[in-house]
Amino acid sequence: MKLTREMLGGTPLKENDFDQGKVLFYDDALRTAYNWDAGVAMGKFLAGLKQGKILGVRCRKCRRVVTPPRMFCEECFSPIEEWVELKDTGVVDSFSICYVRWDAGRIKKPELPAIILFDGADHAGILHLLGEVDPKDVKIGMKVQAVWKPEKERTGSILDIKYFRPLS
Amino acid sequence: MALIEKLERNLDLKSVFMKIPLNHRYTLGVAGEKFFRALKDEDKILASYCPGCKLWFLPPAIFCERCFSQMDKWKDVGLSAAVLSFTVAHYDLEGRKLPEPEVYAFLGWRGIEGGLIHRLGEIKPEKVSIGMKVKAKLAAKKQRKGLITDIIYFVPEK
Amino acid sequence: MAKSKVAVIGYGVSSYGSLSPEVSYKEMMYEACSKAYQMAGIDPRQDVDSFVTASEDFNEGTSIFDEYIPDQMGGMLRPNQTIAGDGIQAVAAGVMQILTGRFKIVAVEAHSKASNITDHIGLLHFATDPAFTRPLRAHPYFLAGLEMRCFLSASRNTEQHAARVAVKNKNNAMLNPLGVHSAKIALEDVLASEPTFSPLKKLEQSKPADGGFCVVLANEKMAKKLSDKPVWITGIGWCSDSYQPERREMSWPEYARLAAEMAFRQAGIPKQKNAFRIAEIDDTFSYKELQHLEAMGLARKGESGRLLEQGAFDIDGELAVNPSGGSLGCGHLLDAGGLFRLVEVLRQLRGEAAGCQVKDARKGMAMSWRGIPTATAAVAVLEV
Amino acid sequence: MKRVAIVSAGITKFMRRAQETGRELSFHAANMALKNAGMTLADVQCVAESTAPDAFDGVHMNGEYLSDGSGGWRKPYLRSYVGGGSGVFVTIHGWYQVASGMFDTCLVVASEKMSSCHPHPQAAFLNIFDNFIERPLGCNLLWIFALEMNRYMTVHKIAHEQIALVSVKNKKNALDNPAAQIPEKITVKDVLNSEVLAWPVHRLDISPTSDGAAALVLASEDVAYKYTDKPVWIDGVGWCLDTAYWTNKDLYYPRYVEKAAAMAYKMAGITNPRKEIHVAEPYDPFDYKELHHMEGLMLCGKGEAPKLTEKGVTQRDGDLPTCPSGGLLGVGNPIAASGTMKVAEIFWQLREEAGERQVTRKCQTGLAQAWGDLMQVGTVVVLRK
Repeated sequence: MKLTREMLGGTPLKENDFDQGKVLFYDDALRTAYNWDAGVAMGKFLAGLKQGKILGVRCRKCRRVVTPPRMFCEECFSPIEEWVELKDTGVVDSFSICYVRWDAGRIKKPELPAIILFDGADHAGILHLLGEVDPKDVKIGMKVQAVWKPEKERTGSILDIKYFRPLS
Repeated sequence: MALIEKLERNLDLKSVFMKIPLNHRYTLGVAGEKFFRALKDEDKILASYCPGCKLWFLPPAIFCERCFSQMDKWKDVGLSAAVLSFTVAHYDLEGRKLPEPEVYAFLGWRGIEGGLIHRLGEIKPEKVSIGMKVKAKLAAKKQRKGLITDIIYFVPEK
Repeated sequence: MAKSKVAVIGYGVSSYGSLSPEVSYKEMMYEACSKAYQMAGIDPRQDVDSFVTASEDFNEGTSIFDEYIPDQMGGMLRPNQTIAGDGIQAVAAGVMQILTGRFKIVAVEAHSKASNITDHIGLLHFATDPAFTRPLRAHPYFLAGLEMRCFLSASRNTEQHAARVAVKNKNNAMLNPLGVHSAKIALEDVLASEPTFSPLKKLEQSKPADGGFCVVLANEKMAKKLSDKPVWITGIGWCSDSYQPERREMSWPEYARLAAEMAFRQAGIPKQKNAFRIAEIDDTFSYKELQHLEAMGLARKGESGRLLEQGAFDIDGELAVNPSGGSLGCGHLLDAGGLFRLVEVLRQLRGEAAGCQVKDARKGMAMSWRGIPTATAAVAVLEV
Repeated sequence: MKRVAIVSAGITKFMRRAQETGRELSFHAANMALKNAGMTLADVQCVAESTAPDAFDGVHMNGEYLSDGSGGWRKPYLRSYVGGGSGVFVTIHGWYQVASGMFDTCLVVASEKMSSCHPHPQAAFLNIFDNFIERPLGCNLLWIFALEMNRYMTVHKIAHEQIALVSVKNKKNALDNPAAQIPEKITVKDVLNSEVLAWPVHRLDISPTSDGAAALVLASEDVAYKYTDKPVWIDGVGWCLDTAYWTNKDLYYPRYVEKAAAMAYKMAGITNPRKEIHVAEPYDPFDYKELHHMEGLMLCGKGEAPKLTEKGVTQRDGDLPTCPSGGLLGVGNPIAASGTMKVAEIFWQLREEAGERQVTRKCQTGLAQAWGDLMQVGTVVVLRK
């Protein structure tokens, strides 16, 4: 059997078919929101951020320090209870210069998402944004440090860190 | 319980609230387009015919779910139907108690598989019964949007 | 089933309650899984060949939720999959994997963090058809009200019979540690409770609960090697009827009949009467238990209510139906409901059901329904 | 274990916006597959379905909604799901349903109606990120690809020009695919000059968002020849899910694809994939991903995929043709359906039914692979005629 266009189902539409009344449609939005339980590990991590601390955990069996914290080791499945305070410095493992918002809208001033591997952790880090840096100066391997919101504005959120800036 | 560390004070409980910022626009499909156009423009309720099962179906579709025959024969079944089941709803979609309960019914047409589900109007809940004859009351033509709500509700047939 | 057999060799239940703020979903999963592995005497990093989770994105509030399952199950860099279905359907996936002969041990997990969903009703509404149902903007339970009246009027069962289901299950749950919605109530209490979607009443609707469940499946050889109390899955079936409620036979849950027929055929059960001592079956709404009993042939058409009244389905009756208290007594666990029921049957067959223990239970069945607006059920037959 | 064959395949057009509902799209693909096998719905014993996030279609429990169009009416119908890897995984899912001996035939259906997420399906991807510490940043799906691509390019010192060749090849291959959404004759320069979305990712590095469906019919060795005299056997399956802590690992290499491939190769008795795989459909939602996945699939060494591409080895007339269908870059990317489309393409290639798309070399064994999640999922099937 050879595929031909005539065999194929599907009726392509154009976006303006809606506006021109050529196609009927129904608009709706998901109404529910979520209020997620942070539990032990994430609860403590977020509380740490409020205090300006980056917390990690250590698996005794694997001798690995990681963050974001978890109460179990994904390598050896042991429960974890040892907490480690990490420095708020690290290196850029990778980055992008992004001109598109999450909803596909365009932005003039690019965002600089990056993976930051924390000093003192074993190849473990988080996703965040870079700031106070010209996009063309960003390099993989660059040393960076967290820039925190003022203490009284912190809420126990990842946004308590404004961004990471180059460590000069 | 299997975790080596757990919270010890409810002061340490934390939860994170978030909305899912999504909007959706649903086409009504090829069958839906035909059905709702006919309702909107011609006051018709269309059923589709399966040549494999030799049955008429509501809601209509372009295929028969039972045998996968393509359905391309349509007919108007008319605005009059019978109540096959009904319920008296005391709550609305927001979970609020309705000031006046609403009646929803499963409506059938003679000789048609399936039916439609809609609201009943202009009748007290205690007067509704299974088997009762009802008729679709349509919105004014220029207010219709090509949705199931172009039928305002079904009312008892005189 | 086929020549080779599959057994459950361990189960685990996490923190459980109407709320569960003390643990995240990951910690809940870890609790359930690590306990199940402990009972099975295995190390997931070495011994489990494949991992299956039952989950739905919008129950979690996360798209592509399967991203977040491997770590806390011990499944990192291993075969993992989700089933967007009920827990018993996920068990079916695990059973089939083992029957291919390429997997010896499979872990199956499902959990509910229902308390984290701020608007269940809005979410169920979002599961209904965008063309024919949603624009009516009705509370989705109206579909249960329509179905209940259809069922009662087509059978000899009455509103009292349906109410008795709630009485039995809420009272049964009083003796179950998971009985978070248990209550010592009488028939009058249920009948007098507020009408919601008449003939449905408030106390006939199950309420949500949080909890995580894990079961460990093994092939025959491993089961005999690892467990001194293996429980054999001798039949498993599942089925979906039309998505469109208008096109279903509203008085009769054909999906339950077909799912049960498939499972019973595999288990070699020609006649359902007296085949089981215990059945944990869907009771999301009171009438559903009666409807499901009849569809699966555990009661004759139209007779489930009368049998219930006579005590046939009590813990010491001919067939104990939901001795755990079911969803009405222990809460509705979204798609973890099937694993909850399966675990309750396991407890019975292993003699670990404490206050709810049914005497001489050697064969049981678990059955789940995916709830409004679906017509999907799964059935498992379990034997020791 | 029963040996399992693919006996037919079906597909719809892939398009940015379909009038059809997801159920109607599923029907078209499933119906085509059944017709091609000379089967009716009554011959189908069970249905394996897949569709990726419900956030696109905008229906909670979307599998239930799609059941009738997938032929699931009153049948054992089951939806499996591993994110972007779903389209290949659902084939594996169908495989184990039949290989278990429980069923002789299985209809496999995958569909996606991304356009229901309005105005742009991209918005749905925010919700794939960690709810506690990533989503508040306003994450964009492009980020994770850009981070991975940057890492891959940096570690192996790969130039964008080398990567862009994949986009050029696949969009060109798609010119011969009647289902294709964006077939195009473009140059490396076009890719490099296209809008920078998330450096290093440019617009022409990326597959589009799409609506579409694809389907397969699987049959056990006992009945396969009833439906075709040219069955294509599923001789190897593998799948693997890596940690969700994606910021804790090095993105330059997809170790999860390697694990999945190793599992599939072991089952198929393949020891030298570069020699024993004759045609491949590695997953290509982005052009660099095809290269990344070829390396994970061990079709070449780490960092060597760009060189094979430059030499023309992966062209249709090359020694190891990749994405002869046109891939996601050319045919489109209705997520779950695109993976199943890849399996269907290998099925047609092995049966020598691919018409203008038929690769030059003789093919006995082919492979389809998909990727998914936060750089986590590898799903692989090895097919033989």
